[in-house]
Amino acid sequence: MRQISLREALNESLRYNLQHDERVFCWGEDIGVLGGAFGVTAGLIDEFGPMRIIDTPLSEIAIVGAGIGAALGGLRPVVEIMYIDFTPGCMDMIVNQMAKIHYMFGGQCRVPMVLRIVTGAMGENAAQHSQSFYSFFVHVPGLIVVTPSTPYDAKGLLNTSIASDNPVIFVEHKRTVNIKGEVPEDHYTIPFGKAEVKREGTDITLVATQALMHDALKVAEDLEKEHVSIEVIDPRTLKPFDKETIFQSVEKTGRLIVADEGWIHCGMASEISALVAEEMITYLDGPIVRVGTPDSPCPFSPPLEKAYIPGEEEIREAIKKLI
Amino acid sequence: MRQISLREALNESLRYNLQHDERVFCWGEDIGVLGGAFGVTAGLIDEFGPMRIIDTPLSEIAIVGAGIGAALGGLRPVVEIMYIDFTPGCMDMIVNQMAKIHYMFGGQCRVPMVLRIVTGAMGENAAQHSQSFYSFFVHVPGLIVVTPSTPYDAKGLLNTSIASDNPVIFVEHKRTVNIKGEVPEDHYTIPFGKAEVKREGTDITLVATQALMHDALKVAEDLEKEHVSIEVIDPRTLKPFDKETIFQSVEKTGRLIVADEGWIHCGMASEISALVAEEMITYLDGPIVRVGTPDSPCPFSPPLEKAYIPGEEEIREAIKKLI
Amino acid sequence: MNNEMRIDMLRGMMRIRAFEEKIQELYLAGYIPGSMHLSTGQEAIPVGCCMCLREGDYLMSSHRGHGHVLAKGGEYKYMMAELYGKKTGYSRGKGGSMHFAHVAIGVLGTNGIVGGGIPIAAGVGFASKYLESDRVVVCFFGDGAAETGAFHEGLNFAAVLQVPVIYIIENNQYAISVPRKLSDRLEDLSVRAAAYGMPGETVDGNDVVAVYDAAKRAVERARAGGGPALIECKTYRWHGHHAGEPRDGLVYRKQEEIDSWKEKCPIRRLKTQLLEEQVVTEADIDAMQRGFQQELEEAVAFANESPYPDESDLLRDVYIAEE
Amino acid sequence: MNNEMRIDMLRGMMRIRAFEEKIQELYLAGYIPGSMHLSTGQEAIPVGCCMCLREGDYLMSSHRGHGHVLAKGGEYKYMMAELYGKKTGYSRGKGGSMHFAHVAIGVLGTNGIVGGGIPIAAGVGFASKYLESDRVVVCFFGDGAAETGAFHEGLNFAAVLQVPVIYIIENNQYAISVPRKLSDRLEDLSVRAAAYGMPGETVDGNDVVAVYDAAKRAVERARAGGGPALIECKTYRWHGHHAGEPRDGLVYRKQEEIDSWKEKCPIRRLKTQLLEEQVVTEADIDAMQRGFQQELEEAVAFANESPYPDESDLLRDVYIAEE
Ligand SMILES: Cc1ncc(C[n+]2csc(CCOP(=O)(O)OP(=O)(O)O)c2C)c(N)n1
Ligand SMILES: Cc1ncc(C[n+]2csc(CCOP(=O)(O)OP(=O)(O)O)c2C)c(N)n1
Ligand SMILES: [Mg+2]
Ligand SMILES: [Mg+2]
Repeated sequence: MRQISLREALNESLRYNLQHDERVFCWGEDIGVLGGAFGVTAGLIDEFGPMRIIDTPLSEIAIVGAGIGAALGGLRPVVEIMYIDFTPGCMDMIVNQMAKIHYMFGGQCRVPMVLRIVTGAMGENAAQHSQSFYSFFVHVPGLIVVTPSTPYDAKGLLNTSIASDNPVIFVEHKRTVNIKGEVPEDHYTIPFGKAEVKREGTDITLVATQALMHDALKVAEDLEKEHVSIEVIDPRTLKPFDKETIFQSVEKTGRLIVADEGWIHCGMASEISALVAEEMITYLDGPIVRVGTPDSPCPFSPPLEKAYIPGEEEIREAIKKLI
Repeated sequence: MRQISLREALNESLRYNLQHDERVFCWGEDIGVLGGAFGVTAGLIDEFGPMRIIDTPLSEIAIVGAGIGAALGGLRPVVEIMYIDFTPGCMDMIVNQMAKIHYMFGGQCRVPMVLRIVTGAMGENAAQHSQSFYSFFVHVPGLIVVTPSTPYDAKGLLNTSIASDNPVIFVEHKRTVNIKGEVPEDHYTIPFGKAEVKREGTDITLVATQALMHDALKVAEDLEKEHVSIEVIDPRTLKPFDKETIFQSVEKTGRLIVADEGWIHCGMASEISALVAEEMITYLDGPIVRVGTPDSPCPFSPPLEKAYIPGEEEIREAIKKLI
Repeated sequence: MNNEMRIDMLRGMMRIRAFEEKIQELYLAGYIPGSMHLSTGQEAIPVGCCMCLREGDYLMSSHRGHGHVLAKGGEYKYMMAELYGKKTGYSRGKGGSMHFAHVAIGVLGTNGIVGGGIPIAAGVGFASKYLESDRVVVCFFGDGAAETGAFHEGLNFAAVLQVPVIYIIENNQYAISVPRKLSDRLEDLSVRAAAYGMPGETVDGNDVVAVYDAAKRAVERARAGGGPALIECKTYRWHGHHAGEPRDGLVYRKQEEIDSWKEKCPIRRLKTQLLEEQVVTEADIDAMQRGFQQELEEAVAFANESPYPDESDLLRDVYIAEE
Repeated sequence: MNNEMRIDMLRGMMRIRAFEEKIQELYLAGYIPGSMHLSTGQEAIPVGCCMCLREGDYLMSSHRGHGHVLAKGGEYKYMMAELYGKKTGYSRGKGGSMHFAHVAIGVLGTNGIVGGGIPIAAGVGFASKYLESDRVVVCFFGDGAAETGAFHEGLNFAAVLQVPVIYIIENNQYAISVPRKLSDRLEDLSVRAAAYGMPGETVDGNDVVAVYDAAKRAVERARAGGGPALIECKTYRWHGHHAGEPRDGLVYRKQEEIDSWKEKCPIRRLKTQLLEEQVVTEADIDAMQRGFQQELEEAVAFANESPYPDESDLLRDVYIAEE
């Protein structure tokens, strides 16, 4: 099958949905002529024009807020906030409006909006352009949180997100946008709340998200040679969360590592650990080890950034603790 | 000893610090003549005047942002954001500036600022005035997060917070402000990162914060009669976090319940659970049970709000799962 | 202005006043839970504005929103049921006063976050423009809201998009206890319109005809594609910030000030005129008033008899089921 | 304006230009990590403004901040070391271009969040007023920043507090790729000053003397207790948004537009004048230029020879040790 990058897979999904549903439009900073800071919307303004692919003022509150309004008014906005780091600037709109409108008005209104954000540390962008605090969106009820790691998942999940009547936070990881993989040309969707076993194994369950999922696969392959069999599971959506798939794996392996690029404390790795400690503790043969980002802002200096970003090395160390 | 309410204890601490350090000042919405939405700053404007007790415009970004600036300029601001629910409106200032300035400028600047916020659900205030998502402040490196439950702790910890050179999020729980307790008239401080065993016990470790700490004590007393011995621990500060005190208790009891009013997923209860699952799993004789708020926005209707707010009943159910 | 319209205006204002007075009574007597913000004294603004609207038009409201909902066509009984937290309320008891919505008549919600509706309204207007409908949006908020970042970004984006939104500042001189002079340095808040390149105007908000005239110009321009506008209506709230506020607003306001504004009562003003011009008789007015009282009693009965939501409703409408 | 000052202005601008050109070269050659935003073409603004300042005065900067730091007295070598991510840099390598700070000379930081410095500056000004010092604050930001909520709240609060802050908009016609006409509907952004009741003025930002004159008026007024001001300086950036941007800004700008602004080069303009008036000779200018080149080479050598931070620095300066 044809191989395309995650970026191209997203672009394909946007194009499809813009073509097939007049109510779909996109706005955000620099998504038009520039095609977005990470190129995901490249070319769309040429095909769909400036009424549907809209460059906005530098106003994140308005970008998200008016996105919500457009959804209430019957459209299906796909809104881009360039970096997750800028979502604190519009957090009220996300947490107090987007997430709650459906509930607090007793189900009367729907907010069928997708908020696309880029997460992750890469390329020495320092403290304000390297964060991954999407666990906050998992914490707050009312939002769907999607974290694809492969081009295939990205396309299918973005299609599902745009079709959904719920507000969706769609998280794209910087270190994955250029990753290539097989992606059907046809339209398809992937349901929310279905994890995928990306690699089967019997000794250790390794739950990993986005960029760390790829690191996990590499480590698992290497350790195969050392006769350690690692099962790698990608949750794909953090909310809803498919705990069953993980529980089944833990039942088999008895050992769990969770790797997520968020900061450790109160992050997604902690949540998954707590879920298992609450419901599956009797199956565990060892501690639950979390892999994540150290408790500091992201430093600029290249060697520090390297030490900061979790990856293969950190996963290997976690495995050592279990075998 | 004299008994005063948590509100009065905070007021006393503010008064002391305003008296003893010229650099201390307070600002926020309605903290002057009105004395704050929960009365904590009552009377201060009469004693210290409108240059030090400042009513601000309805501008949370500016309130926090200019607070940071004042701290950089050599003052020691004690800033009030009326409800935690309004912090998403100024989250950029908290997450991207207040928390990071010291680090990202290589230690050159300090932000000795206290941000006081009110948390918790009470009194049918519905979805936008009932939240407790302070776990996000624990997630983000650079902030101290303080959650007192008693008048004694509140006064001592606020004194420590104002004296600290770190940025502090000081969380006051609605359902505790009127609780009375013994408080010395003299000045004293309580170090960050020291949990307190509020009640000793041998069967179950029950870690509980703020309002739930009081519920926990009640349940523990009741169950004493049924010969279940519960150790109640109040972390008092969520960051830095005193895991040792909890580990020691778990070593003794082998059973752990964590009760925190945040939403469950990626909340503080999950974090504490994960800490123990990572470092103390061999001591556990049962699952780690989390008590928190259901995964929904806070409903308005009284019976629904009652079902929503975690309390004695939820703690009792958690205990049932362990014995 | 024909007489029929002026009678409608009087009726509309009396209808709001009757509601606010009744629910205040019920609130103080303990029948209504939560907290609510009365618009007594400000009735000319919603009535003057909504009389310019057509059926399909939209309305976004603030925390002080009963008058807006009523003027757009909200019915006493469903509002009362909502205030009682009953399942038959507009928001099924989930919302209460701060989260009224009645989508069927275009009311897209009151809002507990000050300024929260402003950017959302821009997006609703965008949907209207995008769908080539001629529905306009009226967005109400207080003077305090004009100090928020959401105001700035929302109005600017509305101007850039040239969407049909009429922004109405209900300047009642205070944000809770904070008087205008501590909130900004402006005489007329409508000067801010120039900061967005949109028309702005300040009117006597206690003169329903003046409000109507200004709103009509703005609505007609917006409907014809002329873009957004900002109208400041100067007014005053008679009561405390919220029902049951200690001393009903006297902590931070002088009795003389309140009295002088009561002199400018928008209802008395129009009533006196219509009586003097013999357009209505005292008897007509009494009949209206009796009608409202009757309707209110029915509403109270309806609210009383209505069931509370079931406990199972707690987790309903957090998410919409995916197909 | 005496000649000495004009020579200083020329020197100041040339010093910035030399730096920007050198680091661009180094960046493109791969010696400088991360991303950085060049201010080539905009040199008149920092120089004109900072020449009005005294030693103790403060400066807040934006993401495009090299010129600001240099004009306030920043030294090539420590800036270069920071850009290289070295421990000897101003922010010890933790910050990079977006997080330069040099507190000793009043530079309180560049900022990766657009608009982030604006409310902070208000607070720094408040500290100055509170401490009865006469230190003023100059706060630089781009036209895009003027569309943020932080701008609105920050300027309004500064006006209410009447603090000594001079807000400088560097209007270079674009926010990344988004042209002014998609960002707001204004000709002159300084009209927004009226929305806060502060003086506002628009000047030719490529005329260093005009910038100086406007800034001087504002600084003197502020120092005398006259409160904040807003100055818009119209200018243009010669290069792409960030160093290494594909096609260096040509994706969204026409070559003719760039060329026409290069014609208005602020350096050439003053240089031509000074040469014509025989205030300086070509030889003087060459000597200056050589001096900068020499200094830059030393700076590069310093940066090259400086050590990277140790890995143990990663977790340093996240928190200040409590006493
Ligand atoms: C963002 C936010 N900040 C603070 C509050 C608390 N609060 C509720 S109403 C109010 C005052 C609002 O003033 P204004 O906008 O003038 O409306 P009014 O109450 O006078 O009608 C405040 C501060 C809030 N609900 N939302
Ligand atoms: C709050 C925020 N939103 C978006 C960005 C991404 N971004 C960085 S610079 C920039 C454009 C800034 O434009 P302007 O303020 O005019 O400054 P200029 O780059 O033109 O000097 C954008 C959108 C950011 N850093 N911060
Ligand atoms: Mg008001
Ligand atoms: Mg610009």
